[in-house]
Amino acid sequence: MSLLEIRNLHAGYGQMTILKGIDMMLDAGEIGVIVGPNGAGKSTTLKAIFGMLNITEGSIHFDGHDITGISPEKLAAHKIAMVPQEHNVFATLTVHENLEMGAYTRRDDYSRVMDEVYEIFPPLKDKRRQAAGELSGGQRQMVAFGRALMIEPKLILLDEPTAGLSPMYMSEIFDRVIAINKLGVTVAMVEQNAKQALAIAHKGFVLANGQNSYTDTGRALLDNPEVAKSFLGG
Amino acid sequence: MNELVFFINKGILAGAIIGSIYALGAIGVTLIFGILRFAHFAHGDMMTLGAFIAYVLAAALAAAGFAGPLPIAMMVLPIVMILTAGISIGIDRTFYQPLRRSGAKGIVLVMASIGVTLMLQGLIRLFAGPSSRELYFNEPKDIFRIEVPGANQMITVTEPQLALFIVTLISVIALHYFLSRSRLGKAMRAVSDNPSLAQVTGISIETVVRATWIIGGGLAALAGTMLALDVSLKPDLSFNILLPIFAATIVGGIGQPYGAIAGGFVVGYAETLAVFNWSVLLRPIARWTDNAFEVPASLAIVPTDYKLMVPFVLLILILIYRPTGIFKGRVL
Amino acid sequence: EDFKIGFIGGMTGPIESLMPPIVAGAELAIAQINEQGGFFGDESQASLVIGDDGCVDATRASDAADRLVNVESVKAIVGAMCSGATVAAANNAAVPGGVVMISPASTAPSLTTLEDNDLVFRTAPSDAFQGEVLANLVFNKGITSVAVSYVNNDYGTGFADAFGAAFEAAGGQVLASEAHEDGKADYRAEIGSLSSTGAEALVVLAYVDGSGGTLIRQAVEGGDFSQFVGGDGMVGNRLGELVGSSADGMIATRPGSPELPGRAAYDAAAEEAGFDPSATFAAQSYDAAFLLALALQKNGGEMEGLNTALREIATEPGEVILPGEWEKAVELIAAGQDINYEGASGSHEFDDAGDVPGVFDEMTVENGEFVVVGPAT
Amino acid sequence: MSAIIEVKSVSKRFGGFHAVNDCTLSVEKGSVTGLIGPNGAGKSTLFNMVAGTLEPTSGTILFDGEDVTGLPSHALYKRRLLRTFQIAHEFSNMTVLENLMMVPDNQTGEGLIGAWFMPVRVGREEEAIRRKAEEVLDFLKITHVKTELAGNLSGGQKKLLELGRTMMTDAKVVLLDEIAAGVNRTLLNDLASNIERLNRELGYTFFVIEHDMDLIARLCDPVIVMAAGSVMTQGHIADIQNDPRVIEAYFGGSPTGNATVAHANQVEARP
Amino acid sequence: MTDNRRDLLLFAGLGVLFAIIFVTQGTAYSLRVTVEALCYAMIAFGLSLQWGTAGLFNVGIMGFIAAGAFASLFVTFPVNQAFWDSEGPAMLGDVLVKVAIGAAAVFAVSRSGKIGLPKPLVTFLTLVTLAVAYLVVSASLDPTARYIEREAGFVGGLGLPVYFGWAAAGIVAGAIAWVVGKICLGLRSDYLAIATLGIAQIIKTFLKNADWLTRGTQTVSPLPWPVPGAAEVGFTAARASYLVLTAVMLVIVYMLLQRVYHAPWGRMMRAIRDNEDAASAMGKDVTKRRLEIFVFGCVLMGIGGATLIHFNTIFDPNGFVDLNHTFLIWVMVILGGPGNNRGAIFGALLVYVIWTMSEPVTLVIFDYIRTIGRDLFGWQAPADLNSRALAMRVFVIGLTITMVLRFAPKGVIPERLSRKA
Ligand SMILES: Nc1ncnc2c1ncn2[C@@H]1O[C@H](COP(=O)(O)OP(=O)(O)OP(=O)(O)O)[C@@H](O)[C@H]1O
Ligand SMILES: Nc1ncnc2c1ncn2[C@@H]1O[C@H](COP(=O)(O)OP(=O)(O)OP(=O)(O)O)[C@@H](O)[C@H]1O
Ligand SMILES: [Mg+2]
Ligand SMILES: [Mg+2]
Repeated sequence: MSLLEIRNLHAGYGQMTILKGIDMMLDAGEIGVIVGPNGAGKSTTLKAIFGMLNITEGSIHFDGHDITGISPEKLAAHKIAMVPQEHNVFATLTVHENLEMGAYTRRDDYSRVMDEVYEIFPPLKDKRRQAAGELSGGQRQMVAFGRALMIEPKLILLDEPTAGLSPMYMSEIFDRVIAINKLGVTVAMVEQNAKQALAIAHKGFVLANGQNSYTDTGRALLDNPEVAKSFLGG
Repeated sequence: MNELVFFINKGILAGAIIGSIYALGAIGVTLIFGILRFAHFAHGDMMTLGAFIAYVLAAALAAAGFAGPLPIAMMVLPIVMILTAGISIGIDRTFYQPLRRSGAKGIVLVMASIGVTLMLQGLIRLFAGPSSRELYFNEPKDIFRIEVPGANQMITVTEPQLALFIVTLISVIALHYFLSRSRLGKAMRAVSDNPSLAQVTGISIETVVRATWIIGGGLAALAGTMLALDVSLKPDLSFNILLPIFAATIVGGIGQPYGAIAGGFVVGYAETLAVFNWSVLLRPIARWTDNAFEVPASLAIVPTDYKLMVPFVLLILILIYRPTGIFKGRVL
Repeated sequence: EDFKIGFIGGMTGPIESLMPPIVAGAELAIAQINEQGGFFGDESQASLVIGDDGCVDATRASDAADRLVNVESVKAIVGAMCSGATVAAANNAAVPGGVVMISPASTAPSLTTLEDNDLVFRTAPSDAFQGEVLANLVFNKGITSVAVSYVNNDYGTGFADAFGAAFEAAGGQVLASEAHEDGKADYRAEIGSLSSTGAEALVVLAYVDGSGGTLIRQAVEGGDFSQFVGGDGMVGNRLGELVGSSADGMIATRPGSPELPGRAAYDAAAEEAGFDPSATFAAQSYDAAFLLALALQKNGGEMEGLNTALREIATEPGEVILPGEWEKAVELIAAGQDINYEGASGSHEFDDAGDVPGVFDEMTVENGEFVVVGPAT
Repeated sequence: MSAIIEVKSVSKRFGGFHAVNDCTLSVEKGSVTGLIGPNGAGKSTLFNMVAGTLEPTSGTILFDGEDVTGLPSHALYKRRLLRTFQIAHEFSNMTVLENLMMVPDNQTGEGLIGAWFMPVRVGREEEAIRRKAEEVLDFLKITHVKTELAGNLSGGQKKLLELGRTMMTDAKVVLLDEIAAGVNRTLLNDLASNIERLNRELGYTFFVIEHDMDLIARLCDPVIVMAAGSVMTQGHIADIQNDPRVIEAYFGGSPTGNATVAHANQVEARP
Repeated sequence: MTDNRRDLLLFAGLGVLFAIIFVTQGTAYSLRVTVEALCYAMIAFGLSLQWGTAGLFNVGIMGFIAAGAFASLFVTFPVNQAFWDSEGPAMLGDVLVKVAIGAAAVFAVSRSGKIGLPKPLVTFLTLVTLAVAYLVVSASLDPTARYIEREAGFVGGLGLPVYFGWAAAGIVAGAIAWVVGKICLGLRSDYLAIATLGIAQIIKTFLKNADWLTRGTQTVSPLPWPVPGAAEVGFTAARASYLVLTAVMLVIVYMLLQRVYHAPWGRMMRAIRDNEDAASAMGKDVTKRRLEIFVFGCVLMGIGGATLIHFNTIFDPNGFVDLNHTFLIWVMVILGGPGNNRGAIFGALLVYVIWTMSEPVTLVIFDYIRTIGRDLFGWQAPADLNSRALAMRVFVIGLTITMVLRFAPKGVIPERLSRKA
């Protein structure tokens, strides 16, 4: 039994179907990386897992529970966190409050996690009293990632977490993904920095036109010349 | 000295009273505006509704011979607030929630709230008729007169006015702390900022909406009752002061509790001081200087007919220099 | 056949709180007529068709009048209330449609000069008269300086102009005359500006149920004035509820006269019908409806020439008809005799413009209640 | 060569915070100049000031020798300076095609008189603009969404649209703010070729903010490094990558940012 | 095509509704409702343009209607010879000169930043100049006003034909909009709303209290009609010709609007609505364009207001109420479908019918309640049931509005985003 099981997923926005049969399995403790051209349906897949759109066919199971079409706010209780690709910070809330909101479902003391986030991203510490909307593009990404860490999730869904980050923080994010993964957190991430991402992935999924086109280990995908040419930029 | 007392009564206190009335209304408006992101036009009639509930309860209690240290209408306030909050949730369920669900824009909700306000107006008049009433039963309204040495006039405030100041101040501070410190308050701001992200972090939108209406409805009941205690209970009174309340909200900055009080006082004082007859203050100077100059009988900045214009002129001036209000409100 | 009489009132809008007794007045008249056998002794009943003018909304007023004239085909109209509404209703529907209107409440002097083909009448005297009477009354009480606060509409402005002119002509001083807006929560600023003039009395020309009551209460609470003066709009039991006995000694006038022979009959009928007989404009409204019914009876139910019939039944000479005496009137008319209605609010001797001369009560407040002192001159 | 953009001791303050602090730099006509620096260094803020979206707190900005400090952005557009936004600023309630078609200026149909009384001329212009827009869409490989609302595009597609708008009309200078972020690498290669072509053939000047070192290395010379609101150094990418200060502030240890090799090997080892 | 069919069906439904009204309420009255609805439709066009196309949150419609109505009154009302024979014109001219000088001075000072004065100082000097100008002007206006009121009542009109009046209504409303826009259009959404709301109150307060100019609350009537009135040719003929006139104007305006809406002009405006930063970066002069559309919209509002006021033949400044002249129009536009001119017409007709028909409908409903209550439960209805019923009129309106919105939250005929390839 995999931790996350997606079978034959069909989903879309309103009338329009975008995902036309996605299959995806992730075992506990794995890193899965989703790559593909722009508009392939990568973000849509993550959103579908998170109950944010109409699922017309197929099923999603998490940890043995059927979570197909469950509303997003319930998923936080399952300890699933997500970093959306766009609009991923509360622009009018301060950085600190953004992190607090990440821990909204927690009733215990989370100051330790908070300190850790500030440690990973020192710029956030300086800006903790500033509204997130006033941050630079990269700083926002840090906030978004930090926010997702706050519930200490079992499964974390990351939609292009490194977009807009300087090389230093890009590697920081990858390191962090590895670190939390080592603690047993399962990671599903969409990346355009595909080479680096696939390098750390246990599983890789290449999506095109709303369907799986390749599924393999990260390494194998990297080494597949076909994949490299059409999706990874040679 | 008399002139000074006159200025305190007719300038400072009068401005503060009307300012508090506007502010108290604006707190509720600014909350709903800030969190649910639409101008809730039915707030005025929610205020009236609250005041009516207070009236009915207080009248029943008064008939039963109940009496207490405060006016009955003030003592029943907690119950009134709860009832009004319940009604606002009901209104939201029936009229606003379906619109939100279908992804309607804020402006559609504004129009729906105009519809709701019309319905409330009809119902209130159907059941209570258009006449006006008093919220004081059996007990007289206390008037405090403070003597000032050297003056034969006295500084005057009434009991409901005093209560009004206190209630306004408490509500503003409480709301500010609620929104900026409490978990639910922050969640409310998060939802208003980015509902889908809020859901992703596990915040239930419905809980937040319900909380907003509970507080908003309660504040409306509070404002309506205080207003009715000070003036009197008329079906159209709150609706008539809805525009200045909105003005106060926006001048203060949308979603800013302190903005509500700043805006309320700006509008209130603008109205009051613009028509204040400043020659009153010149008279003692003239006396001391042995009438070195002649004091004109009336020296108001604008005649009372044009009083209505003043707050709006001021408002536009303020917005030109602070485009999102005094306290940097939200842009929706 | 039913005889429909229209009624246009400000059911919504600024004077809504004055309306219930005004409607009740007209309804009382209709009820009495129907009880006493209806029209022409053949059980033709009268009915009242109500429309709303929103008081300040000319479009709505025209619309309501138009509906009455063109859809309901009323024979005549009681209304409208606010003078602007009356003008709009007359110009747009009643006058082109040849329908007689009697307004029980439009007191603006400007109505006198309306070009109306002699179709628009009123049972409330023009404020031009009342202003003069009130001014003289106040001056004769020994008050020489006043501050006036009037509601900013046709009623208030017209009244204040007339009052001010007459008071100064009598030798008094109007230290300030300022308009205020109706429906606000707070008039302390206005009161402050007025009391800073040091006037002896505050003249409030507004409605007691609206801004007028609030104004006096806030003036009392602030201790700014102790002597108040008011027009007909201020007369009402509401004042006592607002300020208790603090306005005792207030001087006021209102159309009508205590010596009117018909007043007692009307008072009794109104008490029985469950509304306050002395409510503002209620008696005028009753009279308007009764007059129209009488005129219709006289005119054989025809609309053509109704205005002439109205003048005949309302003015001297003729056998006097008092409020409620419908049966008697019908008989007299059937017998071809001339009648003269002496109403609850006046004797309604219409002049050429359709106005009634001012007959006014002098009122004062004792223990929080308005009492009639006698005829004002 | 002469400078087309000259930034002279420009500062921008937000509240008490100096986002850009006494920054002086220039961009040579016909060059592809890179701008890199840590997150929050003030790069986008500088762009916003050059493009007229923000007004500098102090300092002067020259465009082609002319003082343009504080001019609104449409005035800079008129001088043929185009820009993209880091966070996509699409017209979300308009179709993708309309998003592109609105770009060219001096359209007859944009005036009331033209729209009312010159339908033929407007139609002719529209036809040409539409053809141009369709070419751009083809190039960006997003033709299939041309009638989609721009708000419904995927994150990467929005970035492409952002870039597409700068291709709708002639330009002297194009400011690109992180066009690579979120864009598929295969497509990015095509984009880079296109930038090179425009630069070479039509003489466009490009000023490029980027965190993707491959792209910077391929396109840009010189590269300017910003840190804490001012210019830290500038020069050829090879020198920059070896400058210890830049490594410290920007690359964080290794010049390519690949700190993950060790883990990658670990992944291999798992069953 | 399906969109068009849907619209056709909806308008057919509306046609049936009007047919029912014509049958039950008679021709004369129904014509009046129709004419007024068309006048409102003209105003709704203006708002649909401002909000639907450009996203400008104008809540000051009442002010522009009032200004337009006044302009038309001034141009068309018969000449008041008493005024022209008095000193009034000369005194007024004097005031106008002072106003002009004051305005010029304020303008000049507010531009003094150009010669290098620091901003706070400029602001301060501007305010001081403004205050001085205000004092000077009001000092000379007060006696003039009193003189005119005493000698001539009010200034009266120019006695020109009604069409000139309507044109003037558009021009004056547009001119005011230009000034307002210059000052306020930089504001965002709700802040702009409250500023325009304020402007409307200021305009109304002025018209209401400037007795020398407008007779204030004493009202001016009858305003002339461009076609023979009911007294001359009867209700039906008079209103039918007025109807034709407004319908023709409406059709012309509709065609003009459709044309620009589908031209690059409309596209540009929608772009500005969606994202002004991006539009500006794409070379569109956002401020100028917004001003353009704001003025254009207000011109329509002014003309619509004037046609409405002339139809009712009375100018009553008290009668300009936010509920009727601002919010009602908003409801029309939102319910009809913002950004769609057909939607604006549809909304205007539908909402106005609801607005007027609510009165008879409520009365009928309450009549039933009374009858049923009496017959079934022996309930004696309270005497004032009818007047209470009329208060319920607003309830019926409110209920209908919320219900329609609920089923068509994007408007009955929503904005059509052109998806054509
Ligand atoms: N509106 C604002 N209010 C306050 N601070 C701001 C505002 N905009 C930007 N800043 C601050 O200015 C600094 C520079 O921001 P800028 O967006 O220019 O960074 P950048 O160099 O583009 O970074 P990135 O590579 O992450 O996009 C940041 O620290 C940011 O927090
Ligand atoms: N809200 C929406 N409504 C309608 N269509 C949408 C919406 N969001 C995305 N789409 C469409 O769904 C398709 C897939 O979008 P998705 O965001 O999943 O792409 P993606 O693989 O994440 O691409 P990218 O790498 O560019 O982020 C795109 O063609 C897009 O146009
Ligand atoms: Mg994506
Ligand atoms: Mg940036």
